[in-house]
Amino acid sequence: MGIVRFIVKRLISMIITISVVLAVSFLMMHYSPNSFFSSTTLASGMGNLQFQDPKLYQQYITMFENRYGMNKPIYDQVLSYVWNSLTFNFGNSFENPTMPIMTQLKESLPISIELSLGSVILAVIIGLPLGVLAALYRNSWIDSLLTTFSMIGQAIPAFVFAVILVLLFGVVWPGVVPINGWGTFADAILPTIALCVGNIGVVTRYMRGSLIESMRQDYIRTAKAKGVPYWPLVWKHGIRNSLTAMVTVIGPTFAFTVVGTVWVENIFSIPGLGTLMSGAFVNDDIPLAITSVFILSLMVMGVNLLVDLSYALMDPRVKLEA
Amino acid sequence: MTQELLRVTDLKTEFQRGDEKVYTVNGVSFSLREGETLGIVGESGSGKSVTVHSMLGLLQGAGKVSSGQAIFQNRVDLLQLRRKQLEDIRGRDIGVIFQDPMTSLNPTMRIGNQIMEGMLTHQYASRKKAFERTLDLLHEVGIPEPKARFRNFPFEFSGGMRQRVMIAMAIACEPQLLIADEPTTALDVTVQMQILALMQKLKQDRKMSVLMITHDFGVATNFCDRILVMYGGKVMEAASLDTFIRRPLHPYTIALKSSIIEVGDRHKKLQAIPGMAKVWNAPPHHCPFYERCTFATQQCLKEVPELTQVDDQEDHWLACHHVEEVLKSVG
Amino acid sequence: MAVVMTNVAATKRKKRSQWGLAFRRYRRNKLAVFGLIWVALFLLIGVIGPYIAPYNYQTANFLAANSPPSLAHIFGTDNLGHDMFSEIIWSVQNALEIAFGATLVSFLIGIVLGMWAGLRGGLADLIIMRLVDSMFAIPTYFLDLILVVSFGRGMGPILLAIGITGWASYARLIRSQVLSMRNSDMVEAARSLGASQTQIAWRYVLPNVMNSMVVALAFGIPGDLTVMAGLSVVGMGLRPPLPSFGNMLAQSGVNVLGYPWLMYFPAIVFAITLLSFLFVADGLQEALNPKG
Amino acid sequence: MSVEPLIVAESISKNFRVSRRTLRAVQRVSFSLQAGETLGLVGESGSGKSTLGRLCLRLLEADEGSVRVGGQDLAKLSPKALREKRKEMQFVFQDPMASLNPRMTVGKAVSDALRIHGIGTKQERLNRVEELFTRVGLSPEIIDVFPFELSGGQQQRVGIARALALRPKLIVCDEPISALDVSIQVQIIELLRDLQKEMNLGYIFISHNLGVVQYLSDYVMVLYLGEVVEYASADDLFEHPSHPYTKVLIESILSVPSSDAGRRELIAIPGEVPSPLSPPSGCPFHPRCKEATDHCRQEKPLLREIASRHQVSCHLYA
Repeated sequence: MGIVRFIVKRLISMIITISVVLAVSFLMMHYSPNSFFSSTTLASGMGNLQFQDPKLYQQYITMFENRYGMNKPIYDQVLSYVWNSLTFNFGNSFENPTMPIMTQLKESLPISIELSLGSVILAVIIGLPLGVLAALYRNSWIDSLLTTFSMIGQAIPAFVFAVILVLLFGVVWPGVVPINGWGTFADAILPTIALCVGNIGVVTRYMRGSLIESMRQDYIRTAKAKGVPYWPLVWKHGIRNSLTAMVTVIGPTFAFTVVGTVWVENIFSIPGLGTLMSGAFVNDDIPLAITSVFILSLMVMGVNLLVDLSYALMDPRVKLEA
Repeated sequence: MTQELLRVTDLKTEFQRGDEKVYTVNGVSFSLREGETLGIVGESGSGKSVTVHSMLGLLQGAGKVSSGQAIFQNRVDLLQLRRKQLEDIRGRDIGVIFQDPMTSLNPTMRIGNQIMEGMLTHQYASRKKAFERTLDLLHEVGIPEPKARFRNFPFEFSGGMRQRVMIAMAIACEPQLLIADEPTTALDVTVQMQILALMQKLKQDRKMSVLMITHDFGVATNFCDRILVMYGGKVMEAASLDTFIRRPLHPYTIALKSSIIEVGDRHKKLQAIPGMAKVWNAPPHHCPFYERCTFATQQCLKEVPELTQVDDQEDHWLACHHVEEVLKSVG
Repeated sequence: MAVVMTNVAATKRKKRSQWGLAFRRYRRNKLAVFGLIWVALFLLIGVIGPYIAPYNYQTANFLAANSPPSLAHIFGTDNLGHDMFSEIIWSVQNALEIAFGATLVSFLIGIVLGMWAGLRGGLADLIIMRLVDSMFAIPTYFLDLILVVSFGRGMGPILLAIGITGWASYARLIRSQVLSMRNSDMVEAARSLGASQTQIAWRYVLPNVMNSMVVALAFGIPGDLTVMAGLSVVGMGLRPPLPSFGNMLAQSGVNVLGYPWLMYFPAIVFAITLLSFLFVADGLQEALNPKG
Repeated sequence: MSVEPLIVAESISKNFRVSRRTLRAVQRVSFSLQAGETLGLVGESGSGKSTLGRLCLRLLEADEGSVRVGGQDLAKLSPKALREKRKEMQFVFQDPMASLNPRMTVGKAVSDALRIHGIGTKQERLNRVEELFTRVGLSPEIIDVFPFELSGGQQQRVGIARALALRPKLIVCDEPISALDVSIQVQIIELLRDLQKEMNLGYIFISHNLGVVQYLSDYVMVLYLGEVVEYASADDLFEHPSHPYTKVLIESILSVPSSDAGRRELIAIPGEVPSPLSPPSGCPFHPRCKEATDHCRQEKPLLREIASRHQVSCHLYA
């Protein structure tokens, strides 16, 4: 079957890509000026545990040395690191040696997924009709308004919107919706808006262009000549054909949103994977940092795979050949 | 005398291109009788396609009909209809075939559905009936294995087969008038022959009127009953086929006919028409062919010649100030 | 009669170059003109900023910490008593250095690899395109983070990090343009005249891909500015005391409840700057590729 | 005759790889042409006529066979020598707009031919361009105009001027008039014919328009799916078409009848040109041929001479 082969091929190339990224990251960390995978970094990472409980400390040191194979040849270290990551065997973090990284992921990842996926879906739901509107009323005031707004949304990154929202709902209208934390539905409102604005801009702009392009095609004229009324024409021949093109923009948009989620989580103090990751980077907790990158990247790749798959299913001309 | 099906009077269409206005159709009049096949012939930019697109409300871009009438079936003026009323006529009473079968079919829709769409839109048949009829149509236009082909997409067809699909689509609701806009231009000669033969058979079986737009004199003269020659957005000459072939009177028609190169012309000296067609940024206030015409005089520069009947006996119309001189020169 | 002289209306018209036409189309777009003015201003401040800034970015005046806008500090001061107006001016310079520097690095890598893939084809093409696909598979921002961690958080390392991760889209664009150009009648015509590869590349291919390159570059700059500031948001941007928009914004998030002016000015200047670059890019796209 | 032909093609073939399949574009085509003569190549889409035209000038590399122009085997020339050789052989394209650099004025487009070969000073080149423009019927005033500002006919004149700039002996014209209006077509054809007489040019004229091919050519080669089905002098081919496909092609031409009654009956032969990716076995034309036998289905006919300089590839003439 074509589809199965397509998926398998894509999965293999995904694994290769991510392995290369992991290996390169590991090597860079290894050979960087402050060489993260060394006993000294390890020691400084664990702070004064060395003096509080020398025995436990030694135990952790051994654990990390074994895990990252610090005394083995470099290729061995890389291979085992990549293999462990691919099998989701992440071990513990420097900062929090008692806690397996997996446990931390289990708490934070769902939040990031909810935020990023939710805002992309919402953006599509809002952006598509706006794009259609702008395209059908091309060059009218609605169009210029929507186009300008979508450009603003596209240009200004999520963290600027986030900061503005904090100002608005922290200073101007305090108490209307919560400006930090996570747990209730209300908590999700501001971060989702911050993430959505840009995505709505992208979706609107792209849909507009795509629909204008479809409506210019000869087959639209053919359908008109058949007597197909305006709205069925727009829907069946215009929008449907531009949706196929639209799907391709979802992948990059999602990738961008995942990055935006990292920012927004930091600003709204949401305990998601983004916050976890930036904490790890700031504190030189390299195992946790790279693992977070790995997981977030995997998420992006997974969505891209789904996008390509649905594209292939939607457009009969695209044969499933990766 | 058969009934008149379509009468177009003084049709004018202009386009806005950037800062400029382009006058594409500058007062076209003609009529088409039931069962008749009329060929509109002209070079690119003559306004022949725009004429029919204007009539059907299919103008693209910034095109606008500025005046004229197009009376269909002696009852409605196509140019005055509301969108909804025009949609009822398009596809049901008037079927259209376009030039490029590659781009004129929706690439993501099964061809069967594209053929059925018109019938369902006009409630011409129930879904089930429409399906059966589609299979019959596919068979009729010469597509083998209609059942299997129904579910195919346009990209799975050759150019000739796609044009057959276009034809099936155009005749699905048994229209009285079939408009074919350069239907064979994009096709190879042997395929062109197939498509023309098919169209001729369909036209005879159904007693359809056909309006064929083409730049190819060979196609027009072998397929049509009457010929209309356009230049610069105006009708230069209109005549029955026989008159057109044997006694064309407009200097443009004569020049154009003598510039066709046919097999057997090997040792003939060709007569090129000097100059080239121009783009009208203002409505023509002289004969459009003035610059290229060997008979041109001051009169041609001052007055636009009206389309007038050559003599009462004949269905032969001409827009030229110099019929006498032309007659003398042809002998 | 045989020789036909064709009259040409074109000569009678005022001679217009293509750049002239493009400029006229650009001028019609009000937002693009606004963007261009702002960008020009931004560039100017980037160059002369250090001379006009009332305070040095390192000057901390603890006595005036967290003061609201006043005549002495028109944009107020932050918690260390830095003058926000001066900080913004210094940030413009840093932003420009990184944005233009990083974009240039990406652009150069992209041009070289894209040209190579497009002109050579075969294995080189396959490998480069696989690399491009991989770069697209993972958000490059994460790679930037990893690079910054290992290179350090200075001006150079950040510039380099953003530069060497941002080339993929340029490479892809150039490759596709080169490919379509390579099979075009125009290049075949040049070849049939006896033009060498270099002559074809310089006189035929390059002038025709220039437009889309300029547009892509214009779109790339605001993207790089965003990434640079985004690094600060997670605490991995330019290491203070070097001022940057990212740091100011990240800081203001924390202090916004008490000292909102710390947010207004950087956010507004940064947002308008990004928008202006986008307006310019959009205007260029419209002006240079009128059909697209 | 001892005169060396202008161009000799010997059994040239070209295959393309299209998504892991082989497209047989041109198969074992041979011909020769003297200076001042025209060879017409006709065929429907997929016949390989354009590919053959490009092979003749080594704009594409042939897989097999050789092309000699002025006695020199093109395949044996070094890249540098080939570029030098290109002065002798030029190409005129179907779509003049696409073949001109949109960023060069038409004057530059023509003078670039000279510049590439380092011919003349700037002023000399300019003079030559003006001379060429006048010769092809363009006003020298339009030297500084960009291609998009000209009509199709004018663009094609620029294309011809460019081809003439290096004083070639051989020009391959690939459907040079099919994008043009009828009245403009005649202008261009007359121009090409006058130029040929004046400069003793050899033409390889590719077209799907049989009338035009007959008008201009001394010899005509009919191609079907990359193979030569018939080759003869123009008069001979149209008076005595021998291959069933040639007959079909000629029958498919719709010419203006001499009277109402003289109209052609519109009867078509069924089928279309098969995809060159999966050509039929045996004679490529057999699926559409009225006279096909089992022999035709199994065995490919060879091209053989049925009269002086009249070759046919058909079992009927075996």
